[in-house]
Amino acid sequence: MKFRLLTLTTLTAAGIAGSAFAADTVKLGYQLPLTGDTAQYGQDFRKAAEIALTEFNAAGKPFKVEIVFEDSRSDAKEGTNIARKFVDDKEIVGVLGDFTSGVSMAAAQVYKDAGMPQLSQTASHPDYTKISKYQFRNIATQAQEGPYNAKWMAAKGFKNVAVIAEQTDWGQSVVSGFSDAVKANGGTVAFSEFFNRGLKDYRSLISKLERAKPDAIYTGFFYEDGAQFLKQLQQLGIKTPVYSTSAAYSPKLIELAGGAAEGVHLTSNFLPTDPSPNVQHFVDEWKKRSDGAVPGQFPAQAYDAVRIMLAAVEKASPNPTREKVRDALAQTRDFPGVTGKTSFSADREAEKELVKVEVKGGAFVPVAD
Amino acid sequence: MFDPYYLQQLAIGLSLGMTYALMAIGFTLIFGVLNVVNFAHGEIYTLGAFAGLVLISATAPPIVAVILGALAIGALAGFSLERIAFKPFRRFTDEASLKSRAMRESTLLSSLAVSIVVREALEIAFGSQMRSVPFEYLINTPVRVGPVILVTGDFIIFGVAAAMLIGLQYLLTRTRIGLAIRAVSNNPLGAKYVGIDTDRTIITTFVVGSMMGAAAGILMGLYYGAVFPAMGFTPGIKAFVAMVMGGLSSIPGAVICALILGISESMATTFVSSGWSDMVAYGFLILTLIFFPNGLFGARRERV
Amino acid sequence: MNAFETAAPADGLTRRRGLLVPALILLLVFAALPTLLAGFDRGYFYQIANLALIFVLLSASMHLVTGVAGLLHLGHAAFYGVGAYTAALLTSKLGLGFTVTLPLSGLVAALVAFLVALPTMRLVSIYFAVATLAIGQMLYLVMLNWVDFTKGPNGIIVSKGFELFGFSLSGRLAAYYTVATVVTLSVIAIGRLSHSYYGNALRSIREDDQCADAMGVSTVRLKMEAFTLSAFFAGVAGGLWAHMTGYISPGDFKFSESILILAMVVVGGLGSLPGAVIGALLLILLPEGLRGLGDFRNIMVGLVMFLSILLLPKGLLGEVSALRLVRQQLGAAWRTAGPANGKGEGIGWR
Amino acid sequence: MTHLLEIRNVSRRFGGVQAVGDVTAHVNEGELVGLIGPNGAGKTTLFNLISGFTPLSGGTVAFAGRTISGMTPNQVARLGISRTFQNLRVFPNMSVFDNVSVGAVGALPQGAFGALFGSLHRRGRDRSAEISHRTWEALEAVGLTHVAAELAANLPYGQRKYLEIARALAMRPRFLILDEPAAGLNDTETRDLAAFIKRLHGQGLTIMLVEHDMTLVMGICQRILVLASGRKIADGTPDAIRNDAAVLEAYLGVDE
Repeated sequence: MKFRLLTLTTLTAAGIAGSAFAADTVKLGYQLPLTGDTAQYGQDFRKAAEIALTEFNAAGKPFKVEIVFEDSRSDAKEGTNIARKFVDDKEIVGVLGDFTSGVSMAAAQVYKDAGMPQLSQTASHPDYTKISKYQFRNIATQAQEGPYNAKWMAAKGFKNVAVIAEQTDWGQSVVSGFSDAVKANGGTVAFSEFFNRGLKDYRSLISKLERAKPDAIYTGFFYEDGAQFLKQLQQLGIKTPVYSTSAAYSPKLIELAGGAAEGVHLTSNFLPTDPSPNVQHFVDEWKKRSDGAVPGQFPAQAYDAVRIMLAAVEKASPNPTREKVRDALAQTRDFPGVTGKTSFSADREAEKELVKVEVKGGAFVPVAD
Repeated sequence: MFDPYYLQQLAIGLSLGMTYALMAIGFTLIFGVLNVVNFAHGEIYTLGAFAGLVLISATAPPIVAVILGALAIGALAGFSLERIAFKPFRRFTDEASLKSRAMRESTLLSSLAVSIVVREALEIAFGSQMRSVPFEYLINTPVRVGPVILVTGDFIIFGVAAAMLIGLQYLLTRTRIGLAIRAVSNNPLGAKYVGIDTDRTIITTFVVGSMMGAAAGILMGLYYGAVFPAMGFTPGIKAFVAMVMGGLSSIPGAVICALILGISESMATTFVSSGWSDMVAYGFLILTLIFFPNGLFGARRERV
Repeated sequence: MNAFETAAPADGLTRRRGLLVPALILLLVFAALPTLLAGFDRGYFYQIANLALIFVLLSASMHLVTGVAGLLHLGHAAFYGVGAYTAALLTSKLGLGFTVTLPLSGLVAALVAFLVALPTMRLVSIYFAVATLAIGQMLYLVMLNWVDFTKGPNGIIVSKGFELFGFSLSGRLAAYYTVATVVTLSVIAIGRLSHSYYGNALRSIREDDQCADAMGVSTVRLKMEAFTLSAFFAGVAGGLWAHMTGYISPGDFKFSESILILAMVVVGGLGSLPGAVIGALLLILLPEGLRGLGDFRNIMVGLVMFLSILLLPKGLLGEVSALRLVRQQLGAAWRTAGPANGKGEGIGWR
Repeated sequence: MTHLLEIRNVSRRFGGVQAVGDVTAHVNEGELVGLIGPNGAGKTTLFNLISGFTPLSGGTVAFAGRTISGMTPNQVARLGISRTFQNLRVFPNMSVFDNVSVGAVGALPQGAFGALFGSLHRRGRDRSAEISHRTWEALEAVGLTHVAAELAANLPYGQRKYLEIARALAMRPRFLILDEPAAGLNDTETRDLAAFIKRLHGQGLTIMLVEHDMTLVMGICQRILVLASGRKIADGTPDAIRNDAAVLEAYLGVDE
């Protein structure tokens, strides 16, 4: 008990020291997994956010912005702790993150009561934005992506399709968003199953799936699981076309799966090959900080999320408050980001323009149909 | 005619089981000598994989050299692990402390702490993302056997596991050090009294067991083509389950149970669904323990 | 060394001194700490305090089964999860409030524990441990995959905060007092269970189950009781967590949480209730306190765990010293009079 | 027909080995019976059969008119049969008092409910007081009250022997089984132990003991059973046993 007292005192001291800050600086919070099993994503988000922030602060605006990064380990306990911490800091006017929907939603319960605008780059849970008017996200939901892909596959003549997705809230929305659209288009879903994230061996699942003899396979996975799935699909000699979501859109997918990734179709709203200057600027900056590697979909979403948030802060200034930032966020229309133009709908969902991509010759290549 | 589909699923299950078995062998060996759960065995596996990966990306040596490198790192890691997380807790060398409850409890946590430190250090050093293994090193070229498709890695893993089993059996039954290991495992105090250097025997066991763990790690890295800091976790749990199901003391028992686990997972995927496949594996474990409270191949001990 | 050196007659003076530390702890939890929290007016500290208290309860409940009865339990978080899911489902499906859901969280967790314990409690040592691992994983898989009932990975939003018969307790201070009261009462109950003749019977199972059996202790039944009771308290902790965060998902109750709780009990000192409490506080507060270290903080947590077990092999507060402390301080429950002398009066639990 | 303990045609096989074969014997209320036999004669197995540790392969055991074969050890114990172990099994990480209290609480269970709310009502308080009373009584009987608070592991060997007996006595058994109580004790200690056992017997306790020390057994037992290779070969007073040809042969034929 004595120990707890001691720690609390130290924490308080640190907190008070931290709040002595120059007046012309606006603070944002970013909660993300910097350690733990999903740290790779959080580390990428931090890198993207730093690029966006450096640009902003170098642009000679009347005020500077500081982002406080806090590590949530993708753990709801830590996520809510951080949320309380951000809410306590009166100078923080907006929060970015978290990575997983679970942690984002647990933290959202705190932000809801505190009136803190929260913009997640990846939270995909259907109910996330319904928590309160303070929750925003910069990711194409499966309610949008599913029908888009279903239409694409139907146009290719695939009537009988199989769906598999990871057993997460996002995977659930992948299957429901897609399956409903397939049925609406008059197609059939021959096979539908979930697998646990981090599964090593997909061969059982693949063999079972092939028994349903689908025309094509629609998949909801991130690049780690995706690479394993594609490699094992190739091992089993199966040639059924594979379609996937923007979540698998990462150079790591091709790096890990190699030739097995050839011919995979997926959607995206970020193309590093896009010649437009802001995309090229982001890609160059990213390459500088990551030994020449090319950014994938998620870092691009994070980069845009941070820039949308910064734009909202700018719009809300001078003297931005949480409420003003929230209103500014809600008014975001046609924000020119690297993931295309972004607008927030009335229910705070990002409306994204999707593009069709195919893996050809070891690279993602945009295709017309 | 029997549907070849089920044959394919059986083959997949067997191959999955072999990957668990590979890890279970070293785990069981280490458990046997001190009766302690070594939470850090999964990290040894990961270290082995990373050692192989670093070697490959640094010098692109032949595959045998890669495996030898992983073995060396495994031996080193096993040695350090024993010195850091186990030796300090064997404070007295009498029976009471060699296999005492206090030592079991302390080492449970000390090995857990070491595993946390190792995994976090690997994350900081290499990042937590999956790192790809160059394709020319991968052992996943498809091979068709009748109606069943497997990959080269399945046969390599089978061969390595069989070699490990036979080698271990030879080591344990035909060599002096193996005799010492068995003696310490059966009765540490008695072994000490007949002049066996228990400390050295325990170290040797850790080194041998960890080399096997590291070999399993690099093989799995080459098999799946991905290496990442958290890769040892799931196989670690499966190896633990297989060991207990097999009855703790029996290495062939652990291997057989690892195969049973693998097959039950692939069959569960077939008949139920992939998401529930672990449920079947764990359910199987519980059933086994209800009917064989000392594991399938465990020696029933009269304790009174 | 002698715990019973206060072998003087149980006069008023001894009793008052005996109650000093418990009184101080209660004062700290119910007066000093809330004052401090209110003084700082920071939700973060309330949050940490509540979270730490919930894990104190989890750690204390595991102490009962692992520390006292000596059963290595590798699936405790699953019962924490069963409690949380009970609260969440009752709230979201039936609209029940905290007053009703909290006891039910404990009871449902206890019921599930009882059912799974029926076939497995005869197992001993590591076989028992791996059976609890399997049970924990199976319950986790049910939470994750039974989408129709538990909403699976989508998790459940728990729309109601703390309340007592409709009277809202969701303000910061009220919530803190709610958590503190539930946790304190539960920890006192666990203390009574472990510091009693009943507790001694449980300890005898840990020391030598066969020998305990020969002494008339029905080991299987007691193991089952300890397992079920500990699940009850874990379920209560789950109910608190569900209503506190307002959103739960299966990820909150996975294997690594079980290991975290186990680590709390072992770091604090197996068999020692004060140790379990200290271990929980340490492992919740340490990672928060080390936030300044950035990516290195979890390495530090691992190192602290390792050093604590290396330098204090019996935990931060080992069982023997903890028992001595408890007996000296809880003088009211622990008789301090001398040996029997035919008068039927002696040291022992009342 | 009112023997306290009635063993009828009891047998036990371990694999192919007949550890105990077709033994019939009895113990009367108030008797002090010795059980002897060469090493491996099945003495401890017979004890384990009586106390429920080892299931019977055949035959029945009855105690005070009730069949106890098939019961678990704790059921047997609660009927009033209490035992010690050959290889000293105290609870090392518990205090002497707590060790002995386990015997008392085994015979007089305090449940979880009693632990939680016992002090709130009279019956619960009486139960605790009674457990405490029995514990002290047993500690006094063996003379260990002055070390009641010590950790059992810290006691010297001789005191741990008495601790184990005290724990068995705290159950207030009707029938006490002592498995080699004198093993590891020197002559003086053995003599003290003999006097102690006689005193217990004098207080009306029925006792059965296995012992290698012939002087001890011959000196205090009223009746002696002899086992050899799992079979009963003799049953009689110490004098009769001393002169029994079969017994001599069994002992001389094997060892000693």
